[in-house]
Amino acid sequence: MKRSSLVAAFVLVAIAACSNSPYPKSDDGIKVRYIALPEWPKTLDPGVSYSALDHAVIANVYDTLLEYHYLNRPFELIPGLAQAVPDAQPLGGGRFAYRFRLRPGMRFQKDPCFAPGAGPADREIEAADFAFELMRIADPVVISPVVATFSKIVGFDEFAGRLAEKRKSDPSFAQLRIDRQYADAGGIEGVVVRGRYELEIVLREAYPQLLYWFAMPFTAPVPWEAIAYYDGRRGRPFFKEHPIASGPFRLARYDQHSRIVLERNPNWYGALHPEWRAPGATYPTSGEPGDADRGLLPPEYVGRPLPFLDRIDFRIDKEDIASFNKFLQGYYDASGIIQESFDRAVQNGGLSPAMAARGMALAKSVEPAIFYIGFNMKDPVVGSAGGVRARKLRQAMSLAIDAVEFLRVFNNGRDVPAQSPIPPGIFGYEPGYTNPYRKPDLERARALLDEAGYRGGIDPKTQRPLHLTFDAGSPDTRSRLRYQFWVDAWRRIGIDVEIAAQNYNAFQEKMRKGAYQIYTWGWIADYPDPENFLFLLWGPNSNSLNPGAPNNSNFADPRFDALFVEVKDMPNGPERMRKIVEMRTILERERPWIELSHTESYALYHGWIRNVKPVGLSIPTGKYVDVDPKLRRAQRREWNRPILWPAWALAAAFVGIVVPGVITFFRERQ
Amino acid sequence: MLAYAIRRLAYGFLVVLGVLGLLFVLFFLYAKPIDIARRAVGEKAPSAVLQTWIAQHGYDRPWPEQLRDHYWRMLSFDFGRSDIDDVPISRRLSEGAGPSLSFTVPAFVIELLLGVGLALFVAYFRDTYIDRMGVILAVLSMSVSILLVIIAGQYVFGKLLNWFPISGFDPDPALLPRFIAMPVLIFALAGIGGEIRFNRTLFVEETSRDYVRTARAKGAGDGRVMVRHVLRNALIPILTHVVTAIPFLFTGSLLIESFFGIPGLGAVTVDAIQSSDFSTLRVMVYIGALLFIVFQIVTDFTYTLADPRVRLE
Amino acid sequence: MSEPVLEVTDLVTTFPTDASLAQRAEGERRPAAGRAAVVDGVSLSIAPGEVLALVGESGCGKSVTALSILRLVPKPGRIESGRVLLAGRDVRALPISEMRAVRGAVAAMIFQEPMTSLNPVQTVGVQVVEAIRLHERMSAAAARARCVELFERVGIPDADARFDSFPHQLSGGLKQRVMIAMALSMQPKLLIADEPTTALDVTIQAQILALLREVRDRFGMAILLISHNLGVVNELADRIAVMYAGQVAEEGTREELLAHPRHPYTQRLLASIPSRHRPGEPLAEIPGVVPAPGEWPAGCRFTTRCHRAFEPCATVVPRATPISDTHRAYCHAVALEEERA
Amino acid sequence: MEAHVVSNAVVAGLVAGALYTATRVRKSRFWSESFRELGRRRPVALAAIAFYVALGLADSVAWLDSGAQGIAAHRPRSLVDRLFPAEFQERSYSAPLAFEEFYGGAGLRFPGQHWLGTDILGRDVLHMALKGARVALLLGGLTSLIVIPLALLFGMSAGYFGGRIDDAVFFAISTLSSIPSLLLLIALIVALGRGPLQVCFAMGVTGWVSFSRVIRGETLKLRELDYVAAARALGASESRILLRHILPNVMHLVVITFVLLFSGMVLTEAILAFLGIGLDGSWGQMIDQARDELARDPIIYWNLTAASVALFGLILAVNLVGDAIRDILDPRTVRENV
Repeated sequence: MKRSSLVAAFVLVAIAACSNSPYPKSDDGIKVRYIALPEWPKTLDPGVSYSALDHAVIANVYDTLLEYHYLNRPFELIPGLAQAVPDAQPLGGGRFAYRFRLRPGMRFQKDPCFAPGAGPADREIEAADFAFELMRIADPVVISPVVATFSKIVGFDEFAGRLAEKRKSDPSFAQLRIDRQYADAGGIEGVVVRGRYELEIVLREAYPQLLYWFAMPFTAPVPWEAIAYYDGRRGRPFFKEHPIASGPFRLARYDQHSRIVLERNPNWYGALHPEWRAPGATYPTSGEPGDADRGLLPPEYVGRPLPFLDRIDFRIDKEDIASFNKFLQGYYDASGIIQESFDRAVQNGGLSPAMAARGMALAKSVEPAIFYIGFNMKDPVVGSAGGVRARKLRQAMSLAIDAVEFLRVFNNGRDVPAQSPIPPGIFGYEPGYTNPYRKPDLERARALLDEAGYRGGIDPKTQRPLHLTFDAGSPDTRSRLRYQFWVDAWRRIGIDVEIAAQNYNAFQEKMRKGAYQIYTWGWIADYPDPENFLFLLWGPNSNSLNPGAPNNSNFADPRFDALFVEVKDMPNGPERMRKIVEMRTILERERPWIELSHTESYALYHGWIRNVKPVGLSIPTGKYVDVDPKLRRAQRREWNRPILWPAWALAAAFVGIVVPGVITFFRERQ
Repeated sequence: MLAYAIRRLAYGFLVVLGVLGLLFVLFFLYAKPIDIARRAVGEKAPSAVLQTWIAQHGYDRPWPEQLRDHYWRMLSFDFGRSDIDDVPISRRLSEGAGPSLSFTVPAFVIELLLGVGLALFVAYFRDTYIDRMGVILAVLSMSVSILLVIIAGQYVFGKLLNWFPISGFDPDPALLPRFIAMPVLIFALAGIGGEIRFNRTLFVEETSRDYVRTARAKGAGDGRVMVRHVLRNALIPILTHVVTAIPFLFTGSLLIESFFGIPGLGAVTVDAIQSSDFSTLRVMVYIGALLFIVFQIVTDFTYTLADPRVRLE
Repeated sequence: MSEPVLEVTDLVTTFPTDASLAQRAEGERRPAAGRAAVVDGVSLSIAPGEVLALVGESGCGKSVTALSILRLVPKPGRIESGRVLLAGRDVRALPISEMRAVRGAVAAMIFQEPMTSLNPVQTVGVQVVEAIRLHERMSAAAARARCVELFERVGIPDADARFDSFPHQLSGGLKQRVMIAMALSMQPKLLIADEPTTALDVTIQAQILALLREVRDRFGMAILLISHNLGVVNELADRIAVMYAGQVAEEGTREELLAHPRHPYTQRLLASIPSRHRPGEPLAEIPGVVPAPGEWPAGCRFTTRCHRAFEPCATVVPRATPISDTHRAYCHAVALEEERA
Repeated sequence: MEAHVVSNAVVAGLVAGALYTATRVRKSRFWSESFRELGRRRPVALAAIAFYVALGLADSVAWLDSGAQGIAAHRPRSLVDRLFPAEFQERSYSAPLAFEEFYGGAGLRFPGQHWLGTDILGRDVLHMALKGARVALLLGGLTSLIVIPLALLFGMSAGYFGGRIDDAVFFAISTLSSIPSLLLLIALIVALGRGPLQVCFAMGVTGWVSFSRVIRGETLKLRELDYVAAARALGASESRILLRHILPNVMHLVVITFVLLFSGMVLTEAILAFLGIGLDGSWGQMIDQARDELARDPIIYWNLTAASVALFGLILAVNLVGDAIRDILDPRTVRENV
C-alpha cells in the first residue's frame, strides 16, 4: 500500500512545484524580448553567415556603415556608422568610387581580446576595421559566400591570389598575426583608408547595388584583435561563436543548441553619445503613410534615443507547433502563423475575434521572395535541347499546376500566386500582369502535349506514360506531401513523374552533373532590386558552368542574357521597365520555371510589444522594439492557470480500483 | 575472480575493435571523400579549396592508413570535427551529455523502481483482478508506439492542462524539474509495460518456491517475504533484463530530445541523421556501444553480489 | 494427561476441484464452484513431549492438515471450518499479526526437501538469526551466539564456520539440521515435521530421527510427525493416526496400532511393509487407487477398496468406535465387532 | 518483369508454403495440439492477425485494368484498391462521412463515402490505413525470410560444432548486439541509402543477432542431451543429426522469437518514419505526417487515430499471441536467451 501512496505523492508534488513557464521568476520585471528560432545558427561570423536566421541575431550585434530606414517603404538607405550616404563618383576607365566618413568617438564593446591578459578593454572604431573585414571576405580560408559580389572592387581578387601564394610558399607566413598577413600581402588596391575615419571603395565597373551590401552584416567593422584572440585554442571559443559588438546589443550567452542571449551594449555610439541624435540611434520621426494609425509613430517613442530593450533572448525551438502554442501561452512575444493554426488566427483576411480579444495585433507584409519549380534546360527531354517539343511539354506542365489551389491546401490561401520571377514591392513588378501559362487549363495542356508528340501523355518510344524524375534532396514528410500534390497534378494530364528522394550526397552529385530534370527551389532577396531575381536566369550564372552558381535551370537565352546586362545597372525608370517586360515575355514562352508563389508573411504580436513592423530583409529591428513587462506578466498568469482536477481524478481512480481489491484480498486471507 | 575480470575486459576490448571495424566499413560505404569535403566546406567552394580540405583531413590517404588512423583516434577519444559545422565532436558530446543524462537517468531509475515495485505488488495479489488488470495494462502499454505517447502527452499535459512547458530546456536547477518532468514521465511509462510483465512472471515463479514457505513458517510478514526473499532471488534475471534496457535509453532520448527540444546527445544524433553527418553519427554509435559493453561487464560482476551460487570462472 | 499442546477438532480444508482449477488457469472469469474438502473433519490432539505420527498414502491430506495448523495453506486452498487450539489459543481466530507471533515461537515446522527449503542467496546463519530476531529483540552478536549454540545442539560440526556458509555449500543432512535448529530457535511447544527424512539417504535418516527423539526428551517438545514410511513411524511415534482420503481412519498408541490394527485399511497398509512380510508369499497390496478429491463415495471413503465392505459402508459415514480409551477406528465392521465383543 | 507480377508470384508462393506447413502441422501431434491450445486461449488476437495477414496478401495481388486509359492503364490495382472507386481522391481534408470539405465547405466528389475522412491531399484515410498492413507485413515477413535461415545456419553450427566457428559467430553476435539496435539500424540505412530493401536488410541484421543467440544457446543444450549422443553412436552423420534432431527441437524457439521480434520491428519502423528513413506508405509515415494536425483548431484527429489504431491493433494482437505461444511451447528457455 505504502508504495502506491508514494507514487501519488510524487505526482502531486511535481505538479505543485512546476509551473509551465519556461523562464525564471527574475525575468518577469525586465524588458526582455523572447524570440523562437526554428534552427540553431550555423555561424555568427558576419563575413560568412548568409541565412536570414543568422542575421536575425547578428544584425542586432554588428552595426554597418549604412542602414535601412525602419518605417519608409520602398526601402531607403540612411547613414549608420557613416555620417552620410555617399554617391558614386565616376573615375576614368569606367571605375566608380564611394567615399565614407566615420563619426569619430565610436567604440567597440569592452572585451579581453583588445588587451589579452589585462582584462576587458575597448578601442575606437576606425576605417581600417572596415578594410580589414573586406580583406577577410577575400581571404580564401574564411570561405565567404559573397566573394563574387565584392570581386567587383579593384584589386580584390589579386589580393586573394597574393595571400594564397604567400601562404603556400612560406609556411611561417601563416603563423603571423592576421593583420600583418593582410598588410604583407599588400591589401586591396580598391579599398583606400585615409586617416582614421575615411574609407574609399573603388569599383572596376558600375554596380549601384553596392550600397545595399554596406547595409548588410558582411561589411560590418571587425577588429583584427578578435580574429587573432578567438581562435578556438586553449579553451577560447572560435570567432564565429564570439562576435565583437559595434551595435546596440552584445552577446551575453551562447549555448549554440538551445539558447542565445543579447544584452544592451553600453559602448554603443547611440548610448555614449545620445546628443548626436544620429539617424541610426533615434526612433524615426516619420514613416510610410498609415504607420501613424498603425501605432508605429507614438509620441512617447518618436525621436527618443534607442534601444529600449535590456535583453533579447533567442530560444531554439525546432517544432513549429510547440513554439506557436508557447506564443499563444504568452511565452514568445511574436510568431509567424503556422499552417495548422491559420484559421484560428485569421478570418477573412483580418485578426480573428478570439485573438483580438487577447489584445494581439496582426501584421501582413509581402516579402521579396520567389518559390518555383524549375526544369533543367540541359536535359534532352525537358530542356532546350528538346527544341519546340520540349517547350510545348514545359508549357503543358506549367498549365497543369494550379498555384492558387496549392496555396489554398498548403498555406491556407496565404502567399501571392507568382506570375513572374519578380515579387511585389520590387521595381519591375506589374500587379495587372497575368502569365497565360500560369492559369490552370487541363484541356489546353493536353492539346499542347499532343502537339509535342506525347498523345495522352504516352511516350512514343516506350508506349508508356512519359516518365520524368523530380529530384528532391532528403525531404521530410511534410515537403513530400507538397511534391505529391504536383505529381498528382501532372498525372491528370497523363505524365508519370516520380519523386526521386535519395540521401543528401547523391542529390548534390546529381545537381552537379546536371543529371536532373525537374527540381524545386526558392530565393529570398538580398536587396530590393530586380537584378537580384533576374540574375537567377542569367546564362553565365548557370550551375553547369561553375558548381554552386544560382542558375539551376542552366537557362541561357542570348536575347535574355543581353537584356540582363543592360538592365542590371540602369536606374529605375520606364526604360528599365520596358526591357524587364521584354525579358518577362521570353520567360513566359520558354517556361524554364513554373512560378509558384511570393511569400506573404503574416505575423502575430502580443499587446505588450510595441513598434513592431515586419521587414523581411536583415534589418536590425531589435533596437526599435519595446516591451511592457507588467502587462505581459498579468496576461501570462491569466492564460496559464494549470487545470489540476485531472490529477485528483487520476489519483482517485487509481485508489478506487486498487483499494477494494486489496481489502477483499486481506479479508479473504487466512 | 581476477582472471575472469581480465578475460572479460580483454574480450570486451576485442568487441570494441569489432565495432570500430564495422563503423569504418559503413563509413566508407557511405561517402566518397569529395562529398564529405563539399558538405563540410560548402557547395560553392572551388575545387582547389576542396582538395586542400581533403588533404587536411587525410581522406586522400590509402585506406589501410586511414583504418589505422581511425582506430588510433577513436581509441584515444580524439573524435575530430563534425562534417557539417566543423565543431569538435568531443565538445558537442560534453555539451550534449548533461541535458541527455538530466532526464534519462531519472527516467531509468523510476522505470526500474516502478517496474520492480509494481510487479511485486501485482505478483503479491496473484490471481486477483488486480493481477489480471496489471498484466493487461502492461501488454497495452507495450503495444503503443512511444511516438504516440509523446504526441499525446505533449498535447494533453502541455497544451490542454498547462502543467508543464510544452517543450524546451534550461540547465538552471530552479527550472530544470519543470522541463524534464514530462520527458521523464513519458519515457518511464513507455518502457514500464515490458518491465512489469517480465518481473511479474519472475516473482510469481519465486513465490511458489519452498524457501518462501519456510520464511512464512518462521513468522515472517508478507512484505518481508516479498522483498528479502522473493526479490533477492529474482535479482539476477532482473539485472540481465535491465542491461538490455540500456539501448532503449538511446531510442527514447533520440525521440524525446527532438520532440521536447532538449539539446542532448539524442538531438545531436537526430540532426546528424537528417543532415547525413556521418562523422558525428559514427562517434555516437561508438559511444553507445562502449557504454553498453562497460555496463554489461559491470552487470556480470554484480551477479556475484546478487547470487552467491554464481562463480565467475 | 496434562493440557494438550495441540487440539484439532473437525478441521475442514478445501481446494477447488481439478475441473475448476483447469478453467481458472485459463483465465476463466467464473471457475466452477466445486471445492473438495482435501481435509474433511480431522480431529487429533498431542500432549507435551508426545510424538503423534500422521500416516497415510501421499495425497491423503496429511501435509495439508499440518499446514492448516499454522494457517499456511497455499492459495487457492482455504480452511473452511473446525477448531485448532494451539497451547490453548484458537489459531483460526487470531489476527494475522498475532498469528505471525505464533509461527516459529509457539509452533515450528520443518519440511521434506531441505535442498530447496533454505533461501539459496542467504547464508544459513542469517536465516536462522532472522527466525530468532523476528520474535525477540536481540543484538546481532547475541543472535549469532544463540544460533551457533543451536547449531552445536543439533550436531553441526564447527558450527561457527558453518554460520557464514551458503545452503549450496552444505550436504542434505546438514541442511536438515539447520532447519531443525531454526525450528528450535524459540523453543516452540510443538514441532511439525513434514516427512523430515524422506529426501535423505538411510544413514542420515537415523541421525535425524535420533536428533528428533533427543529434542522430545530434552525439551519435552510435542512433535507432529508426518510420514508415509512406517519404519520411521515405528521408531519415533508414541501415538499414530492413520489417514485416508482426507479423514482419520484409525488412531491409537504405537503398540495398539502396530500389534493389532483393526481398520481394514490399516491392516492392509501394515501388511504391505516388505520387512514384515513372510518370505515366499506374494507381497500384499491394496487393489484400486485412492479416489481424487471430490470423487469420494458417500459413506466410508475406503469402501470401494475395502475387502470387508458391507451394506452400510457405501452410504453411512462411519463414526468413531472406541476400542480402548486410546484406540479408536472409524469403521462399521469394527463397530460390529465391538458390539458383539 | 513488372513489380506487381513479382508480388503476385510471391503471394502464390507464400500461400503454397502455408498450405504445405499446415499439412505438416496436422501430422505432428505436438504442433497441432499447440495450435488448438493457442486457438482456445487467444481466439480474438489470432483472428485479428489472420485479418491483417489476409489484408496484406490481398493488397499484394494486383493486375492492370484492360479498360483504363492514360496513366491509370499502367497503374496495377490490388484487391484492396479495388474495394474503392478509381481516383477516389478529394481536393483536401474532409471529416469522416462528411458531405463537404473540412475547410471552405466546398462539395466533395464522393460525398459521405469516406468512412475515415481524407488527408491533406484528399487521399482516403481508410484506404491508406488498409494499405499499411502490407508494408508492416512486408517489413516483418521479408526481414524474417532473410534472418531465420541465416540465424539457423550460424546459430546451429556455432552451437553444435563449437570451437572456431562458435568463436567467430559469438564474436559477430557480441559486436552487433553491443551497438544499440536503433543506432545500428540508422547507421546501416544512412550508409546504404533509404530504399525499402535497405531498411529490411538493416532490420534483418539487427533481428539476426537475437535469433542466432537464442538458437546457439538452445543447440548448445541439445548437443549435450543423451539422445544426440545416442544418434551419433548409431553412426548418424553430423548433418543428419543437425537436420533430423536439432532443427525440429529448435523450431518452436524460432516461432516464439519471430513473434517477439515482429512487433519490435514494426514499432521501430514508426520511429524510423519520424526520422525520415522509414518505409513509404507505412503507418509510421502516416503518423508522422498527421502529428501536426493535432494543433489545428478544430482538431483534425481521424488521420492520426486511424494509423495509430491500425498499428496498435496489430502489435497488441501479436504481443498477446506471442505470450500465449511462449507459455504453450516453452516457458523457460526463451526468457534466459532473449
